[in-house]
Amino acid sequence: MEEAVVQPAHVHAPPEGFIRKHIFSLDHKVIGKQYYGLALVAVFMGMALSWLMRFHLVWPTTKVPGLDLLSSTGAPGGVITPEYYLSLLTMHGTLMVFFVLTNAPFAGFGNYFLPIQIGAEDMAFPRFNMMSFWVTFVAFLVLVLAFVIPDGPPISGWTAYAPLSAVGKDAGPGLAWGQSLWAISIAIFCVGQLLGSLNFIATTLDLRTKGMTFMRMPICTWAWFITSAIGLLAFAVLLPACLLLLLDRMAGTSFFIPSGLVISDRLQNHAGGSPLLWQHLFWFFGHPEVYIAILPAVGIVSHVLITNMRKPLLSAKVIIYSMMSIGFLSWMVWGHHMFVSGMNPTSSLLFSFPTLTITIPATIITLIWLGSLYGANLQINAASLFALGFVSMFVSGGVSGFFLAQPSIDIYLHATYFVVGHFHMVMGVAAIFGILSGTYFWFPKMSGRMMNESLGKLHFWITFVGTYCIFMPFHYLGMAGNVRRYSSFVNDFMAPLMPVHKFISIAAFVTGGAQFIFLFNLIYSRFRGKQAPENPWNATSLEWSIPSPPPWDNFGGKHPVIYHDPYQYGVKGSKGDFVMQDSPEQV
Amino acid sequence: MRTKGVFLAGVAILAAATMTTAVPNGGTVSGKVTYEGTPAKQKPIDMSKEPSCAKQHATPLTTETVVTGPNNALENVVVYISAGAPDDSTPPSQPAKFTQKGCQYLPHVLAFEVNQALEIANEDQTSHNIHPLPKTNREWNKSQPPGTPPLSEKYDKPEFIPVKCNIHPWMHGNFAVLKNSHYAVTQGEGSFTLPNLPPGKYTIIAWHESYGDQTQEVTISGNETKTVNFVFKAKPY
Amino acid sequence: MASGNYAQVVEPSRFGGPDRASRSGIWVGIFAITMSFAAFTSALYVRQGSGDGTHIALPSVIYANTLALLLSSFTMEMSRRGIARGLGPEAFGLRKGMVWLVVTLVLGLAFVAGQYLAWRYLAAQGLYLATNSNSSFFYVFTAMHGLHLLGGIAALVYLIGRTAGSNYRFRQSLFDATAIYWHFMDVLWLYLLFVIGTRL
Amino acid sequence: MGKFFAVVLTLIALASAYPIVTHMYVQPVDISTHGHAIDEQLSDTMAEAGFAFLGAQLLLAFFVWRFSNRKNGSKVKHLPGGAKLMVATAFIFVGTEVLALGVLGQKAWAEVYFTAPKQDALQIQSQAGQFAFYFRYPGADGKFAPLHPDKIDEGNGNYFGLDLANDVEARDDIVTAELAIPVNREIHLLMHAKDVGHSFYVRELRIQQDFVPGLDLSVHFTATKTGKYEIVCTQLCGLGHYNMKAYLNVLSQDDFDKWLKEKASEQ
Repeated sequence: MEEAVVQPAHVHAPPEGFIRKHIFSLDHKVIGKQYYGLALVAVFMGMALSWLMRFHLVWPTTKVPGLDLLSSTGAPGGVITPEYYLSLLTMHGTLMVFFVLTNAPFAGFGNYFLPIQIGAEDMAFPRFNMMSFWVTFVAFLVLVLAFVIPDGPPISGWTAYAPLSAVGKDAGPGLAWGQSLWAISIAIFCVGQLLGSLNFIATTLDLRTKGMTFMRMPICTWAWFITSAIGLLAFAVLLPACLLLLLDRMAGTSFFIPSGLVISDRLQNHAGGSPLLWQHLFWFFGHPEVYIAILPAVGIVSHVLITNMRKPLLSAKVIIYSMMSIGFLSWMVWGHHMFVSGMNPTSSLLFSFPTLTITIPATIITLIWLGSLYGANLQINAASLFALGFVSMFVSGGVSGFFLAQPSIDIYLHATYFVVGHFHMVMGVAAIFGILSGTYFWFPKMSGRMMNESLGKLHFWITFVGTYCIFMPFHYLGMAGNVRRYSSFVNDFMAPLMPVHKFISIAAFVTGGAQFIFLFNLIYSRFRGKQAPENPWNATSLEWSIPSPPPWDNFGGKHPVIYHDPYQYGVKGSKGDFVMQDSPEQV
Repeated sequence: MRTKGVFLAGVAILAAATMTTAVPNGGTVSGKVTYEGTPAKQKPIDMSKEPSCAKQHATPLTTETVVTGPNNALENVVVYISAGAPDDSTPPSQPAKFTQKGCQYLPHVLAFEVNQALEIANEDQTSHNIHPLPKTNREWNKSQPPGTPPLSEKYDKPEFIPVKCNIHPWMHGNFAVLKNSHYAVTQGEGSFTLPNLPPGKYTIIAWHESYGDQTQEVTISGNETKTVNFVFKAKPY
Repeated sequence: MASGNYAQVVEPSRFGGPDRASRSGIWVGIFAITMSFAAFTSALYVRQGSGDGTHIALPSVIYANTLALLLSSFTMEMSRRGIARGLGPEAFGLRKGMVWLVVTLVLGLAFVAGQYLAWRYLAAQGLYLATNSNSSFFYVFTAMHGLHLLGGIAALVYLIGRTAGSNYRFRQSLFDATAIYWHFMDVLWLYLLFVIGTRL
Repeated sequence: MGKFFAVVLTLIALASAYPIVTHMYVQPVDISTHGHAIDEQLSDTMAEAGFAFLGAQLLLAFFVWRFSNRKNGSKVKHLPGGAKLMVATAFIFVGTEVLALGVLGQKAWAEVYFTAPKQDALQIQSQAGQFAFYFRYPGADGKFAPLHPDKIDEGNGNYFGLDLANDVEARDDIVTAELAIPVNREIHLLMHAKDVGHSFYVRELRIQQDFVPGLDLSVHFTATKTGKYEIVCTQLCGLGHYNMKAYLNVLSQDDFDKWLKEKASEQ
């Protein structure tokens, strides 16, 4: 009878050798770092692309030295062509949304800290976990391959609206192999995310240690749990969409391509497809994706704020329930991206109401944060500054959503820079602030060394002011009707807006430059930073109960036992004003 | 006028090209291309979408699918020798020049040889896109922002290739990629001359973008000059 | 359900434990797959709005395949029971379970082969992937289901390897997970058959 | 440092609000009969959103100023009312806001989309293609001739694909590159996409509507001021997207008739 019993798969022997330790590792911590590293590469690529775009918009005919080496047709003599601008735009969006905003806060930090925070020695399926990263990595390679092929990167935007994305080379450069690579890459990416989400859910359900009831999980664990549920549905829909798109492109089917299209004087040989079908499938993924990016940040920021306020939130439960309802509502709102796309006007209203309703849980979350700040003993450090910055961004990005949620206003603002300002604030910058806050907060645990605080603060001030300088004016441009996704502003009415664009571009160069302070800080502290103690922030959750960096099996072969809610701050504890989750002492 | 200038340049290149593989004082084929009937009305082009081009044309340009001259002369007809003359082994060294000026292709029909360098320049203040639509040759589709160096391309198979600008839908032109140096593109008078032909039997084809092509046989002995005329049937629609 | 019998791999110190995890995992996976096919189905409905599809006469081999798959689900269950008992006091169950497992594998392969025949049949009628929307969806549905089933077959092969291997060492939960997945493939196919039969 | 954050955030909040309050960048004057509803909706929302924005940012700034880096051992306090108060506030304020805006918005939306074009509305067909708009007026027979995509010949000015050779009715259709319309007359714009998705956006008209290939969409509107306005494409349609535009030319009825006659002669 004993024979049938073997070691559970999750208990794996300490890894041997460099490859097993650092490359094809089964250790969730290594995989988490790998995701974070990939996101880091992607974010700097994406940022470089946005620099080129901002440069081209304000100095359209000025040569970018050396750019013609990257693409002789895309930038003849260093001058960016209209199609290459769109390539930059598409790759910027794709890299940022998929490989940064999905990878870093969710897959990266989630992988590293979710098992630790619930007292597990690893994810439920370490092999799936490893696979999910390497699949994602392949997706990344496939995507960036588009930069070097003669056809060039795709030009149909990260939303890849059909039929532009489906008809192939006739519709323009980058739409032959470039677009195919894009679709293949995203399809692969979906597989990786599905494996990851599955892992997160199973782990959270079944590997919680003794005493770790659901309501005793830290808020960020909850955020990752909810996010993985959202991701599971979202990517399970995007994957089929990409497959159908590939079939239209490569097998001559007509899922998204209607009859009688004449492109570059050529009558296309397709019949009966529905362009709106792609929009529905895409946005059914696309809107939840916004929350896949933002919810982990919400969790991380709450976690960081609580620790630095030295008091629990007014109610963690309320935040958790709010996140759940946001996740739930995110499934009924995708149509608000299609108000002017010829969808039945009644359904526009049906999509508008739940969208507006999302502001309620979002407001609750914000008010809980604000209300909790009252009477706090707020510690100011890089981590908490970025967390506070996140709260501010979350508000700024949130209120502009209020406009776009209304079909009637969307008639005027749709596809203007107002939209660009909105989603960059709320899902771009805000999520990035969450990532940075988490980085300054958890770096000591992940690397065993402290980050340089003064550099961190410098990084914050430039980034905080800079991002407002970049993204607030976008809203004003939108109010004036400045259309997005234009490679240069040839319209008469846009001429007077150029000064604003110049201001934005300069702000973008400065803010982007500040990110190199962060990069330097990251690398410098990794090797030269001062040793980090086990619990530098006097925090209560489990990750701070183990050495920095944690051993390969997290808790040294045993499972911790949990006695408290995650956030026992502002109490009389033996160590100070807090009591760790796993300490048996009474509060 | 600028247009003429470029045409003359074109003609000069033709002459030069002809020299390279020419037999001095050989025979000559010359003639006139005309049409009968009513050609399609050429419509004025509204360039208001591209002010920098619109203001270059005092009177709006018209479409150029059928360009006619006095007494039924037909312009932009490529007259070339399809059989009888050997393929040109070494293409002329001078590039064939194709210019974008005032959102118009100059010349509207550009004839050049297989593997001859093709140089495309943008003299406008706006970005142009050059998208030739070949059937047998390799297809490419490039944009040319103002102030960027001329594009250089070549084609390795003989073909008549329609050219369009994706940014300015009205801009249409034609490449005539030919096997040998014995060709001419008719101008205002509709006349053409194919000089320096060694004695022999030739198949001469006249090609027009709207009216297709016509073929005639001609035999040259010594340094005589034969006259060959082509007449295309024109329809109003 | 079976895995309860082998509580020793489940550490009481925690919720669920790794053995539960692989079963929750498979359910979560099933949920995701269901979602994907829901997306395919909705695509079908939207796409048929423009009604250019011509009705497809289903090749009869499809029904034979269906039968094979249903049977395989039954044999899978027999095998699971057998092995389960085998781990208990009467060890003879193991061999029996093994036999059933192989039968299941054969039936699964038969189904895949049968589906391939169905494709050949359609192709013979000049119905290819890109012929019209209905043929497109027929190939997409069958291909996607086929791919997922191959995944199940891979799991079966793995199990047979482990079971036949040294001293029947394997994780009961993995076996249960495979069984659940296999049954799901069955249900999924019945659903697809319904859609294909009624809509295409 | 916390106080510094408070100051910076306050400055940012005020600076962000300044251009809005001073109407530095606003939508151009409205020339449509329905636009006022959209504009009102926009300014209502701006008021409420602005209030929420400033309120939240300044509150955040104040709390950070007040409660950061207090001397060690200072006791933490809890907000009277706690979470319940917050939830209640959110539901009461935002809830009513949502309802109010939702309902009002419905009105504005309905004006554009739930009213049928009048019988005497002037029908004009608009075709969007890479990368220009073209417009078609029915001509003398008052009928739009059927389109044949295979007949499209842009080099020849046949942008729509009219079968001029065989279809006599097609010969009187008037095809133009600018959209001229008579003032104060309802226009029923039939939207046709030649290749990929495009969009029809005129800021002054407060109209934005996608062209979806394979879908016959239409919008109807009435322009109330004569003048030239820009029509731009707002749906990413390829490399020439930025350059895809045309002019909307609102003319008096007489000028419009003259214009149409002149264009007819050019066909």
